[in-house]
Amino acid sequence: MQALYAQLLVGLINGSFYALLSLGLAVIFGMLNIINFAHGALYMMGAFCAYFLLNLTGLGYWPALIIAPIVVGIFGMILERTMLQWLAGLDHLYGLLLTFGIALIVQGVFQNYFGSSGLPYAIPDELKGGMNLGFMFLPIYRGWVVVFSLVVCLATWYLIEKTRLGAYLRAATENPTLVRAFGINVPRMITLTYGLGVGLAALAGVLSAPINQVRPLMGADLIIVVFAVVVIGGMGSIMGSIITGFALGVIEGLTKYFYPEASNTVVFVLMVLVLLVKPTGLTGRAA
Amino acid sequence: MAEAPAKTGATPVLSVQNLEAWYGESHILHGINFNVNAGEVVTLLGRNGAGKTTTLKSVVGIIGKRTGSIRFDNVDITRASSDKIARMGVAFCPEERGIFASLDVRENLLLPPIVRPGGLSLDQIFELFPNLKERLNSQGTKLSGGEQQMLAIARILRTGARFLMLDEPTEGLAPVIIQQIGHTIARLKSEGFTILLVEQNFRFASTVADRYYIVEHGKVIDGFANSELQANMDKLHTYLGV
Amino acid sequence: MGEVCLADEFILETHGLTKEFAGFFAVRDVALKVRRGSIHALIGPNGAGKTTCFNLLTKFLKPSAGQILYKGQDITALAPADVARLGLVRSFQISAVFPHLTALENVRVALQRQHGSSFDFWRSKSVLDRFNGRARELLNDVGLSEFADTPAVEMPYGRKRALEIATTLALDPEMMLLDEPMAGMGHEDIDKVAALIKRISAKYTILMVEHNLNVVANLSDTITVLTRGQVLAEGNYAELSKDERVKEAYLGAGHD
Amino acid sequence: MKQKISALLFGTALAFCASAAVAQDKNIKIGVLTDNSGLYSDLGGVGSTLAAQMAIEDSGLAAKGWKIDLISADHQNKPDIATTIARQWIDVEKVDILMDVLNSGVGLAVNNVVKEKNSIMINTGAATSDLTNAQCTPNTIHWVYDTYMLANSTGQALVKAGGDTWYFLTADYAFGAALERDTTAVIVKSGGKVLGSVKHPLNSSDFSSFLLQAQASKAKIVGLANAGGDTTNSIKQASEFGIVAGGQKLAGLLLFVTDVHSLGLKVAQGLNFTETFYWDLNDGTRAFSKRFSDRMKNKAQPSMVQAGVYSGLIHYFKTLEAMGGNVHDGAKVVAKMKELPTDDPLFGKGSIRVDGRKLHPAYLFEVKKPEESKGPWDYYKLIGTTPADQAFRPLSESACPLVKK
Amino acid sequence: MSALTDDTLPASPRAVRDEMIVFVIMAALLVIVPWTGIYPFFVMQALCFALLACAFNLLIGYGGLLSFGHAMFLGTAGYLTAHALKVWGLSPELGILFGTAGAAALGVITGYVSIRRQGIYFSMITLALSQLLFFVYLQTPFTHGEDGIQGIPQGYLFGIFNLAKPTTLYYVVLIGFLGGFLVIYRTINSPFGEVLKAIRENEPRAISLGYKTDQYKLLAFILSGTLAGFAGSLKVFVAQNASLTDVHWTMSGEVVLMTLVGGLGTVFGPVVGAFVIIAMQQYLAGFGQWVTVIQGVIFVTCVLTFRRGLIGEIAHFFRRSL
Repeated sequence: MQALYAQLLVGLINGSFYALLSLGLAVIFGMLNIINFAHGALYMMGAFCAYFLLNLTGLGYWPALIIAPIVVGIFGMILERTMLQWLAGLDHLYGLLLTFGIALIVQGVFQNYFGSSGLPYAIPDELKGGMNLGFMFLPIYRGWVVVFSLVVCLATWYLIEKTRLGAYLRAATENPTLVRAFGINVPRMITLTYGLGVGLAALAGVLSAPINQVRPLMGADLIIVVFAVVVIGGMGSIMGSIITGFALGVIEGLTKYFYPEASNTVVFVLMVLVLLVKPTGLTGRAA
Repeated sequence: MAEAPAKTGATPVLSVQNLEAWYGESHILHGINFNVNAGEVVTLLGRNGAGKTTTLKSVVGIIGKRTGSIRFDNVDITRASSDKIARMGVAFCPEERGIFASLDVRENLLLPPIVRPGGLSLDQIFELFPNLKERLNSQGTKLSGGEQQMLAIARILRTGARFLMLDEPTEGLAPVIIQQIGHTIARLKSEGFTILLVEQNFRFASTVADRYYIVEHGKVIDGFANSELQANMDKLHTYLGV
Repeated sequence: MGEVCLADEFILETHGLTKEFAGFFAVRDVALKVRRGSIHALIGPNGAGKTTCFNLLTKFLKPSAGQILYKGQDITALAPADVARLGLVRSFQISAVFPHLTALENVRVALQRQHGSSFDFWRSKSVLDRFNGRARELLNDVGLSEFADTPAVEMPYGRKRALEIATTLALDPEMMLLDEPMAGMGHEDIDKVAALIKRISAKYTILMVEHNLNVVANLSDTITVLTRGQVLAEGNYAELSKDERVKEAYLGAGHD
Repeated sequence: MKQKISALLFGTALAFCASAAVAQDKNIKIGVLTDNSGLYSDLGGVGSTLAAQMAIEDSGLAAKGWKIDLISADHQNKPDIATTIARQWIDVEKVDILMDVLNSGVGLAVNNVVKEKNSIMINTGAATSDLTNAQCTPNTIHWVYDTYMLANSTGQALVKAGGDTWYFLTADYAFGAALERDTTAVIVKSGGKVLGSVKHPLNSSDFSSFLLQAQASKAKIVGLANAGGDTTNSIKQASEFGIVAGGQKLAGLLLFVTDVHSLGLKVAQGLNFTETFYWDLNDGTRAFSKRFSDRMKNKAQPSMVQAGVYSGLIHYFKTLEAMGGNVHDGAKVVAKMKELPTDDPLFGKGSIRVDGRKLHPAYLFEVKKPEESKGPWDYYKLIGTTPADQAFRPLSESACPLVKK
Repeated sequence: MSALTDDTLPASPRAVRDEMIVFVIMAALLVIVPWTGIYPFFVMQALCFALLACAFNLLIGYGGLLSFGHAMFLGTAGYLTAHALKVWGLSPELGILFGTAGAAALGVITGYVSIRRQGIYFSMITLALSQLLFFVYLQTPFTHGEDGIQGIPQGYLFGIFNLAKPTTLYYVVLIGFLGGFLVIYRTINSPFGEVLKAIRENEPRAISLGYKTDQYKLLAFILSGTLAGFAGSLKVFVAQNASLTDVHWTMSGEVVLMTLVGGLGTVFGPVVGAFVIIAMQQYLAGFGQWVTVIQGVIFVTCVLTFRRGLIGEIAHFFRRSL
């Protein structure tokens, strides 16, 4: 039973990454109607950004948490301005293909310059060590990741659901033309939204840098799992994607305990089951 | 083509000349000409699909391809982006009302940004539409059709724009609500707003309008003042097919 | 038995048909009875729920409540394709053609469904040539003979509507639902299509939504007036044109 | 792909002299088939090509009238691409010998092509011990290491050093299972005990739950029967969970110096694993590695895969020289290579067994603590050596058809 | 959904004639390959991928469905054929039949699941399904994990043709490719293909005509999967191995790339695209590290400026259907 609790908690950590990534995907999808295949690559860039900040400028983990998402966010906005915006009005699938190409380029370039085995990034001193919770040994850093990403997710939710800016965003998701006709610069909002979604991915990258090797391909396989998460949750609601992300992390964690052989596939199997029962996903609007 | 007499001495707030517009591949407007003077209520009448809504959408810049000339406050806005047009003081209330389902009433109301000083305060708006105050926290689309229409009008009054374009504000509404909207428009007119109205319901239009233009097949084919309405009744029946 | 008689007389009936969109009743408690062999028009001001009603009848929307009977059979739960297979075929408000197929191919797609072989991926499509004769006949009927080999996307708007009707006729339906068949047409086209509808009504039951009251007046046997999602009145044109409530709904709050 | 290094110097003059004797072909074409872009590009990649080039230069054959061409290509870790390239090289480019060919799947696939075409492969990168076991051929030599050797050396040496209870973190596929199976056999034979194991899926990003189970087992050694990113991530996360700090030892069953480099000493310290080459082993390795890293773009030290390319080619050249020319007959050359003893500064004296297994000692290393390291790439201390004759799978257990029992 | 292939022309008799001429030229060029000095194994590999891309194109170009998981058919059929040949010792023709049938069965199952959503969701679902299968194959013993199934005997087709001889193998693969290509071409120009086009053009209208569109899409998916599997079975004889790379999602991405480069929804585009991409992989392998980057750049360029693809642009220029 103790081990079970431990797995539950551990599952939440993966869930944090799923939630941050699927949240970013949902935000982008809402405004741009694009499934951002480059999300995994941008997540990787976030981690690399943290590495560079440390090794080139000496800025450690804490500044990286702020700077990396901004830097990668700006990179994302440049992508949106130079490429994605030209796809407006075309079939959504072109967005998928374009971002897939971008992902290949970004990952390839990083692989050329930094090899494939990756770079080290240490856990910040403040978060080293662990706590004995009685039923498990919890590395402090992991606890921090869960709490922090939950805070970020909720903050994003608050930003979108409860603020004026969020109201613009939701309105523009429903009817961009009309919102623009009210005097709001929707194209700029779209750019910013892409930056925000990408920034969330980069943030997840920074969070994962101390746990995982900083590798060019660190996001490549992860993104497919996140896609499955998105299919399961549907992309109708912000809260939906957060909850689904965490929930699937926990389910995966439990699978690792009860039947580890299937832990790689459990998310995909769940996806199939959800599709059979409720094709639009758990919280999804009709496509 | 009979040009409707404009009030002497008035400067046109909006002047549309030879406007053509395309919706995707289909050519909808084939040369629209009309003026709206400051303080007037002008109504575009016409059958379904005649091009009235497209005209409004062209003015506010949300129709893909448009040629000709649209001048607002003596500035050419033919090719301006819709957010710039809106910021110059053109407020648009679409036919389908455009109430956002994911926003509550308050958010819907506060959505359009203030473009210039002089808009109605929230208190003034609640005085015009008392219903809205009670329903501030409901989801926008949970309102009744009439309330939605009021909300759609109310939110563009806040922005400070003095030129309003209302696309069939009475559509699908109960007579008592239509009356209320009529009163609102009259009140706005008395406060100096300039209003361009699209209507099929010309009985309603006749209660508020100063002048009319008839749109058919993407062209303005006729125009007359409210005083000439009775004289033009027969023509009107032919044009509108009623 | 009464029920059977009813089914004989009325090809389509609804009871308490209701559609709610997030608290808003687009269609509310509508009871409709369409007599076999008649032209039945559904009119009402914009936003009265005509198109929603239409989509409910053809199953493109799921009713929130109520029942739809077609030839006495409850079709409330059927899929749209199944409804079409029962002989209840619709048109769309905006012209619905297959843009990159020629007019002939458009009609053939409909003919093909009826005569099977639609899953045959191993046969040449030249087997479809046997439908060409019938397809040309249908195109001829709606005055589109010279457009047979034109891709639908290149045809004028009014002709697309005619093509849509020809495609619908190809299914040889018992009942046709026409959604604003005259929308966006010029006078000449309107007359042509009106004549066409009149002509085909000899064979089919037609339920149409239409704005153009002249057309409605000339064509319809029965008219149902909808406002705000509910039935306001029903009758023939002469009766309705005297009805004050109808006038008011149409012409607004003002007085003459 | 055609990075040609034509080393023809005094060629014509010497060839003219030699032609008086038996007209012998003195052309050699070498193909380095490696992973230039993927997961293993740090291990092999451009470094393997460089090592081959250095071997050509060091052989001094050019001065003796030989003409040696070198080409290389990226197999992208795809067996089908690799076999097409290999076929084309052998058929069209007339390549005599294929070097590196890392990645087990690719190695095995090319193994078949080489046999079919009677060419030669000196495999320095594939881990699978099948190359000299069930799938051995007269045309393939497996040079540097294999899974059996890694398991054997690491297991044996650690049990001897007191690490007698083990818990495995095993990648859940054939490769991981083989590593675990082989190591378990050695541990049990050496008197140790396996307390348990947990299978994790390939390419896991999160090992915490597996590490928790390993921690709970209280085993002295946590064996990592996985590879690549899985290994580095599990090491990194083990350090986070304080596994080494808590007194348990980590043993990597397939790990390379490049992995340690990318992990950093802070995380990798105390880790045990086996390699057959390390740049700082003796004067010979140091001299080679200095020259090598000077020519590498990122100043990296050679990995054992790259060192193997050099060593293997040196022996190949020696054999051809002994044969007096290139007979372009793979099986014949390989047979001769097996006859001759090997000797080079990188792997020392050794031999090639009848099954194609190159024999040399295996070294068990422990990764230094950051404070023990004297400079870049100073990572290992040697804690045990398994002699060449004990390091690899004995012929008595071999399933290779070339072995006559 | 039809925007991806919006400017296709209706198939006129002239178009059919054009296509037949190009087909004959293509077939003639391919037949003489063994005498040109072009390395036949390269062409064989390209042919297998060309067939795969054509199968993929059947789904996207004529069904409007972008599958991001077509590698699962290629890989599944490859594994099954390889296993049948090597372990069960089946003859080549039975091996191919077994592999292709396996892919067809997989198509039925995955199609049933994925057809429930459209557009990007469909793409994501197929991608996820293929990743699921990747993990399954990684763990199932018969695939030998990372090592793959190696040293597959090529055998004698129908007991007569020795597939170990490159020229014989080449013609067998060529016949397989041409056969598969014609099946696809026939499918496109069949009564079924007409309905498929109608659905792609205007699905609500097709429904209103009484077509149960999901059934048509499912059949298209199964056909596409089966032919992709056939390509995978043929490939086993060329590569003589079956490995995980064939089920990995990057392979699915490559198929999309091939089709995009050649022209989505064109008859010959996927073939050209496959040859371009395979040639690039083989002959630009010297760029080493840059292969993925180059692929990415091609993707981006195609989507931004070149959406019709090579053949699509040519066809558009000449106002022909190719």
